[in-house]
Amino acid sequence: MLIKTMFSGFGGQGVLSTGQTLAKAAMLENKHVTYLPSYGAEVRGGTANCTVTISDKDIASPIASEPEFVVALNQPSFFRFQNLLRAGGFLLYNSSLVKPASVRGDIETLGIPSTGLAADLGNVRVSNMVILGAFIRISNLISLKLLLKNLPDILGPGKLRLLEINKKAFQAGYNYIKE
Amino acid sequence: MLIKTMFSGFGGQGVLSTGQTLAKAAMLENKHVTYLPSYGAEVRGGTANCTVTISDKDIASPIASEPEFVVALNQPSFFRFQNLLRAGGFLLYNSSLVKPASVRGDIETLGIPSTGLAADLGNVRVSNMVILGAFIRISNLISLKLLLKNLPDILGPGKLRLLEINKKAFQAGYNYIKE
Amino acid sequence: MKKVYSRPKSLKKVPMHYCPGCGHSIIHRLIAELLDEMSLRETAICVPPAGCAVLAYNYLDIDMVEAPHGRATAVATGIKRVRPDNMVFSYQGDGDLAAIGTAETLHTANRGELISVIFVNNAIYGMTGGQMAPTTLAGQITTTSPSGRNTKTEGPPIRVCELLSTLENTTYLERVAVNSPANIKKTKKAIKKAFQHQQKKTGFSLVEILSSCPTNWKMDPLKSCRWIDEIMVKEFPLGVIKEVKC
Amino acid sequence: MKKVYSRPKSLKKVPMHYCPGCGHSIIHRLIAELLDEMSLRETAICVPPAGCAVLAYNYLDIDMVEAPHGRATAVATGIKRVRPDNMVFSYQGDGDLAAIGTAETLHTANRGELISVIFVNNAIYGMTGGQMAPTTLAGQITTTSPSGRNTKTEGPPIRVCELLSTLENTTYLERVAVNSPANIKKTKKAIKKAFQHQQKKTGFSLVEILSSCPTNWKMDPLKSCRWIDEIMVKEFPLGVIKEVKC
Amino acid sequence: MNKQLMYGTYAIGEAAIQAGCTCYFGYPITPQNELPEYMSRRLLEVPGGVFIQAESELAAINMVLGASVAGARVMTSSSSPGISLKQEGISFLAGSELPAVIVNIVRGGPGLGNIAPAQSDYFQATRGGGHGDYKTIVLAPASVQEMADLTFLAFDLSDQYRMPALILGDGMLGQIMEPVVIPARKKKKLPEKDYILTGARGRPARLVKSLILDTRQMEDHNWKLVRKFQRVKQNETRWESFLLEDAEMVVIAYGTAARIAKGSINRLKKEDPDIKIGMIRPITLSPFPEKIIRETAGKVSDFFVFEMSTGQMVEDVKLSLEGRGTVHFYGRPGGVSPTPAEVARIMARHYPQSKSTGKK
Amino acid sequence: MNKQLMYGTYAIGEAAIQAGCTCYFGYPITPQNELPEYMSRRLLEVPGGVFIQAESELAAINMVLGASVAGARVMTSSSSPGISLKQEGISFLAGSELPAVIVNIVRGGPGLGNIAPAQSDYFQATRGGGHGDYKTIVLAPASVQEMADLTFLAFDLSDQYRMPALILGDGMLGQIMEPVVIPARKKKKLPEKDYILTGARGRPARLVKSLILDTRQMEDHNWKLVRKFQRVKQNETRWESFLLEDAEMVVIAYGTAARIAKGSINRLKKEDPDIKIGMIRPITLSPFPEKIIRETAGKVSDFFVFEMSTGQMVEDVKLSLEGRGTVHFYGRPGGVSPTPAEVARIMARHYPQSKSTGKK
Amino acid sequence: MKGKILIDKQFCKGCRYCVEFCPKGAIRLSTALNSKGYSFAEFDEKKSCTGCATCALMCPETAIEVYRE
Amino acid sequence: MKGKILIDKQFCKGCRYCVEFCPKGAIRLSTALNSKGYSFAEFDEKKSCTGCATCALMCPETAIEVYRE
Ligand SMILES: Cc1ncc(C[n+]2csc(CCOP(=O)(O)OP(=O)(O)O)c2C)c(N)n1
Ligand SMILES: Cc1ncc(C[n+]2csc(CCOP(=O)(O)OP(=O)(O)O)c2C)c(N)n1
Ligand code: SF4
Ligand code: SF4
Ligand code: SF4
Ligand code: SF4
Ligand code: SF4
Ligand code: SF4
Ligand SMILES: [Mg+2]
Ligand SMILES: [Mg+2]
Repeated sequence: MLIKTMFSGFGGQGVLSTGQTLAKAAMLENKHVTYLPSYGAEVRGGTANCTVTISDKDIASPIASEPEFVVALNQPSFFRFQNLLRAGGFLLYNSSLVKPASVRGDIETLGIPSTGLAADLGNVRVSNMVILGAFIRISNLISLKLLLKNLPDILGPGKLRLLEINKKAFQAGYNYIKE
Repeated sequence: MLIKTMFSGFGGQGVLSTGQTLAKAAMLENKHVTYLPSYGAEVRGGTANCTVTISDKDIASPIASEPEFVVALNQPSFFRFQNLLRAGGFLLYNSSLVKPASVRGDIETLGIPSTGLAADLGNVRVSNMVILGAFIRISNLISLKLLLKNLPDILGPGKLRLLEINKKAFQAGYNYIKE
Repeated sequence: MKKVYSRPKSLKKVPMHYCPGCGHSIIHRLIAELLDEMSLRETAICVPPAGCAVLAYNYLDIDMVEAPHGRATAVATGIKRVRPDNMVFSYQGDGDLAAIGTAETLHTANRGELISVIFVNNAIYGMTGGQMAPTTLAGQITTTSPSGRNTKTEGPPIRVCELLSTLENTTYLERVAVNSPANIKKTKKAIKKAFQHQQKKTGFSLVEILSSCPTNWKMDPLKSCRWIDEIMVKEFPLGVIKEVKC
Repeated sequence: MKKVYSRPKSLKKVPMHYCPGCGHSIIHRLIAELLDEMSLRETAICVPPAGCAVLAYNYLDIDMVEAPHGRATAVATGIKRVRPDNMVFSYQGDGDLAAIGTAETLHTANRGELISVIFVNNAIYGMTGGQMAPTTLAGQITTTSPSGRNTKTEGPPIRVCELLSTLENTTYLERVAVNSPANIKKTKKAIKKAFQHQQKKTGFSLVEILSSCPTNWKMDPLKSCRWIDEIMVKEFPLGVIKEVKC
Repeated sequence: MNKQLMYGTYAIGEAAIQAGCTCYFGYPITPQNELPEYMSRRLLEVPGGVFIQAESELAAINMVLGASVAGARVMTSSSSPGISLKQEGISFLAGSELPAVIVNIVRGGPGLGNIAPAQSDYFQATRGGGHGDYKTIVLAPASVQEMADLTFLAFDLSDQYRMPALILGDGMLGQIMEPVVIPARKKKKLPEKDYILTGARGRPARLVKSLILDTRQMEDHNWKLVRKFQRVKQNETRWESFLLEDAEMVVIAYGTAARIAKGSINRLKKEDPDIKIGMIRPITLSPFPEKIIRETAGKVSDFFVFEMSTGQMVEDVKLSLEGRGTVHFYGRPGGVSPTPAEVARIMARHYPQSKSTGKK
Repeated sequence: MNKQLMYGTYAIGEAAIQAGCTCYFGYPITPQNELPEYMSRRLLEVPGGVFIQAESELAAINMVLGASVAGARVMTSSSSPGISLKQEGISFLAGSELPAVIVNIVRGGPGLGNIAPAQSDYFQATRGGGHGDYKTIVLAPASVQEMADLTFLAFDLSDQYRMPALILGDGMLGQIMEPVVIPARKKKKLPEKDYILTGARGRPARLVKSLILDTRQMEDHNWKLVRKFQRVKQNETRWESFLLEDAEMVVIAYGTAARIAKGSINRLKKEDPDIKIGMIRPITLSPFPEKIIRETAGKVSDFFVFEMSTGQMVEDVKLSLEGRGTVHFYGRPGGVSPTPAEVARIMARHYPQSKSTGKK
Repeated sequence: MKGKILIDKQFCKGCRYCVEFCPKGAIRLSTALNSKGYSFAEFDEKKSCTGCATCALMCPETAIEVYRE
Repeated sequence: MKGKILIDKQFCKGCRYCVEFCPKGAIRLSTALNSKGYSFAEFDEKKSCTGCATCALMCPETAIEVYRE
């Protein structure tokens, strides 16, 4: 098993912390994992993305060549990164911000109104965690239960006050798919 | 034929120009020639020396390993450089300034009071050219006649006013040996 | 209605890579306007830096050569000496000009090279992600001064114009800002003056421009304009620092 | 009779390599006297430069490390930060400190590193054979300014003390000379002051010493002492340029 | 310490701290800024900790020289152009026999290049980009864990042999996060630092320098450095081998390229279990593991070198083999990181025909 | 021009002037100060001549970059530590494909070293002491006459291929005087400089840079540089051979070492006329004359490499031979220039036993 | 004086400089996003724009053209 | 006050500083040369040296020791 997922969106949408959360959760399940942020001159106020690779063996290359999953938090990412996906890959997007136009025929797509769901929870900033909840449900890469258990470790002492709202966000996303 | 000669003395004694004069004269006789000045941090106000190599073939190494001749214009050079001479080599020195103590047994030595002779000519600064005249006589490396003929070229336009005094100096040294 | 303002010709019609509200973008436009107005497009040669403005060549439609980080004035010196009739200017950030390029800046100024320097002081290393710059303010938090710049061990911010003003061959040094309409107008005038000094061959000219970096200051653009007014100009007073008759 | 002057202990009893009348030799002796008098021999660490003084370690009997040309203050910074209780000083020529080392000099001073710099200004590159230095006087002929320094294209000589005095963290800057008995006494006092400032941790201290280079000035030693008085001090006025309370 | 998800740069930084590094001097450059940033925070917490963002890479490497001669464990880091600027200083460190750890997170070059991962500074690192006859130790990690482990090693080797040790990473290793355990420092018995400057209290004055005007002495010094490096070669050469036993072809790659190559080999094996490709991954690039490569040449005739450059380490492979095998080279310079699939394709093409399985 | 007795440095300077060099930027360092000094005088007489004693080697190499991109023929010079400081700039010149002539009068290293002649910067010169994948042209004169001749060549090649050309001398060649004839410039047909910056009058704006953020483009650029260098290799590789026809052993040496080695061969021949030692003297160190060496390996089994270093070019000899012969090495680093007699002694020792004459 | 402006909404990055500095309050930020994801500036025709060009002077993206009678 | 000085003639490089600056004219340069070839300074016992140490202060070679009653 070796699964690559790319998270992408605007700089301010918490794209990188979404990826890191997934990576840490996978690590705490003793999986092999790499997290690779994109960087570069072109990032200046533009889009951000990162790639999380999860495997049960050594990971050869951490870069997102033909990822299995793309999670797109905004419109430009939706367009740009669906092309990277391997045939049969899965494109999950924030349907609150993304209009799912012109999609490749050989991939699966699913929208989830994560900004909306986050707003319902009272904090649009956890929109990224909502979508991560949904992603976990879809990908089955890690266990939500363990994630919730390990969450204090994952957030770290500085962000413990966000524990509850994050938990709710994960569950909201997870449950949205269930429904 | 490949003959190395080292000229040495204090910085102010015109050691380097003596060597260059010999080298230029040899070049104008179409000989192969290299001129190598010594340099280095230790030169600061101390001794100066240079090596002139004259040959009828390509010159492999311009450095003064085992020179045939040493021309010593002061006491420290007399001591220091006689050790470099090859067995059977020749040490010519300015007897006006050098006391010829503790000399190797396997070399020839000759003193010439070049400072004195130069003073007689009315200019102690040509002491170096006096000794060069003597050197030419002893070494037979170049022809005095050609040197005198080529002297304007050798001195260059800037120093033509010194033509006559230099000629006299060469001859004084040359003739001193003859006597 | 008459068109009273439109994009200067010397500014290529492409979106810039700068962050929203970044001062670099405004300064680029001012330069382009002057290239048009002073008819300099055909003689200008610009030396952009390593820094956020490294891609300036994508925007300004003039001859350009990229310098290693900090060496723009040395490169400009080489160009100007070979082509004394061209308008040669460098465009440099505070890290570029006042840290790694300190020696080149000072000696180019001292030699009085007939070049102009557009010096963008945003008190931070923009391009590399917000490290402390030589012009970072006392107490300012950056990614490499996590508890705020300590002027006792890291030194106070360097005032480039004041420092260079002691050198005889600097003939025009002004500090301006691009945080308000009035200041932007002054900035344009100052750059124009610098170019004129170069044309008249008076000496070395430099315009220091206080410029916002909302991203690394972690402020929204408007707040960063205010920060320049309220905080930054206290350390870096605006105005002509030195001018000899042109 | 009582011995009232003899060779300081910290000055090794070996002949120096300097030319007759060279100011470096005098300065070495003054430093050695102070090392003795201030009991600094056991805590002093000196960073000599590439320059005529590169062999200073042959003469001063204290711990030393050789710096690359121009980088002595950076090296001294590294040492002092690790060993704040040692007396750390660099010894640098004008080429070393004010040309290739400009950035290091300026930023070390700006950071206010608690080191002392002995800056030997002989208006020439001594070691390499008399090329133009950043402090070479206007019109002065050197091997690389064959028609005399042209201040329009090569810039005027740089006044290091004045330049550094604008930096907040410099706390003691004095210019002295070693061309007469009175000046030599002042030089010794100035170096002592610099060391005291370091001991009191006030900030960065530097003593600029006008020093003769008879060889490359192509003057006899006495003439070069007079040249300092008559010509050099006009460009480089003697005196305390800056001192904060110690 | 527990397993943590850590950036490669942070792993170096934390390992350095644990190894007793108290001084860091550096200048920002992508893609390694996270290392100075980390050090600026961490060294605040370390007693006597010194962090200076220097005015330039030149200043930084010379502050390193100062701190090293004062006896501290000291580190600097940069990326390609910045490392070029440090070459004079590195030559001085080597000449003065001073320890220091220097990290190069290589990016695409030459010139300003780009900030993507590359391996094009191999020559500079292993052949002495600086002037004069000297070598440094060069360590090439291939994972975040190894970035930590080799940092400990770099400090120890550097102190033990009194020479600079370089860690040659690349933009990929600098940027990724991976799980890592930062071990506690195993205190090795190292020679006492009897050369450091502390002030000449109760002992003769000390002198550290690289100027040796006497040419004979300088020559002795040069040969001494050569002999020292031979000792390093004998004692400290490190590599990892993989499936070497019955290999028909041996891949040689380091760092990120080695990870990719390993992935390629696994792919090929999955497609065709009879395919026999082994690998040697140099961990010390300098000293280069030439002995194992030469020995392997007795059994294997084909060597496949893969580098993220136009071909640099391949020279060391050829020098190791001296004609004893066929060397195939595949290079992707300029910041391109090819996929394991792509490299596998090329590998397969070079797999010895007669020995290829199945399709015979 | 007539035959003159000239310093090696002056010969370079005068040849540069005759070759149309109008700009020199440099910083003093022994043993090459006579070159900037000469240029400071001579460029006063050249229309548009520019001489700047820069504040540092870094400033100098970047002024070179500026003058080059402005279209001038431009030169800089230094010696080992100063050349280390120029490595970033050289990498930028190479990456930006800008011509420039860079002279290194090598001295003993590493570090401050000494000012005696050495050949220890061979790696730095030929392997790119700077970062990134690039090569430069490296020319190695062995006499003052050749210092002049190769200076002309350096300017032409540098312009023709748009890459920096290095002249690698040593303290000996820099300091000696020898008779030399500075020829008039033979104007070669060179490509028009259609990239230089003159202001965008009547044409689109031009851009010269080395930043290429797109990794695929950067890779293309890297391979383009490789192909360009292969053209240089094909067309411009130069060497001198000597008594190669019936040689039993071939000596390989360059520069001052080659002169000494030639003297050694002549000595041995004089002692024993049957002794058959030939020589290959690389004139271009980069590109290295590997073809002639490889071809010679068909006839000769023993190669004797002599360098004034601990052994650097010897790697290129081995890479050329790939095991096709026995390589003997003799090195004298640190500024020592051995005598022809000494080197002859060592040569004789390695002369193939079975073939040695007389004493059989 | 009467004026109007044209805003290139694809160039706009929503920095609000024009909004803040327009003396007539004639510019506001959209609720919609442009293709780069920024809320962009919109001209309010109803306000009495004088064509003073202050907005263009401030605009970092040179996204504004100004017209005046 | 009465004084005297001792000059180490092997260290002296004949720069004349002591000669020039001695207020009592008590130092002169030798006609002989030392082993490095310099005319060296000689103390003239007959002059009224005060032991003021000015000569030592000036001497670059630290070649002078000063004694005073
Ligand atoms: C030799 C070298 N060192 C470091 C860098 C990395 N670098 C690029 S730009 C920059 C500083 C940017 O700050 P500044 O000059 O203030 O420009 P800004 O981005 O703030 O406009 C640095 C350190 C480099 N490219 N080259
Ligand atoms: C990188 C480098 N560049 C150049 C040199 C050569 N160099 C040695 S000392 C020196 C300058 C000497 O002048 P200064 O610093 O004024 O000292 P002085 O000899 O006059 O006391 C130079 C250029 C060097 N050693 N290293
Ligand atoms: S990082 Fe700062 S300086 Fe750079 S583009 Fe963004 S706002 Fe402008
Ligand atoms: S060259 Fe000048 S500075 Fe150097 S030792 Fe001689 S007199 Fe002193
Ligand atoms: S032109 Fe003036 S009034 Fe009109 S929108 Fe712009 S700033 Fe406002
Ligand atoms: S100033 Fe320009 S970029 Fe900023 S909001 Fe207005 S139109 Fe948009
Ligand atoms: S001590 Fe004074 S009086 Fe005596 S010799 Fe020296 S300078 Fe003259
Ligand atoms: S001052 Fe010293 S060196 Fe000079 S002449 Fe007098 S004793 Fe000799
Ligand atoms: Mg900045
Ligand atoms: Mg000097």
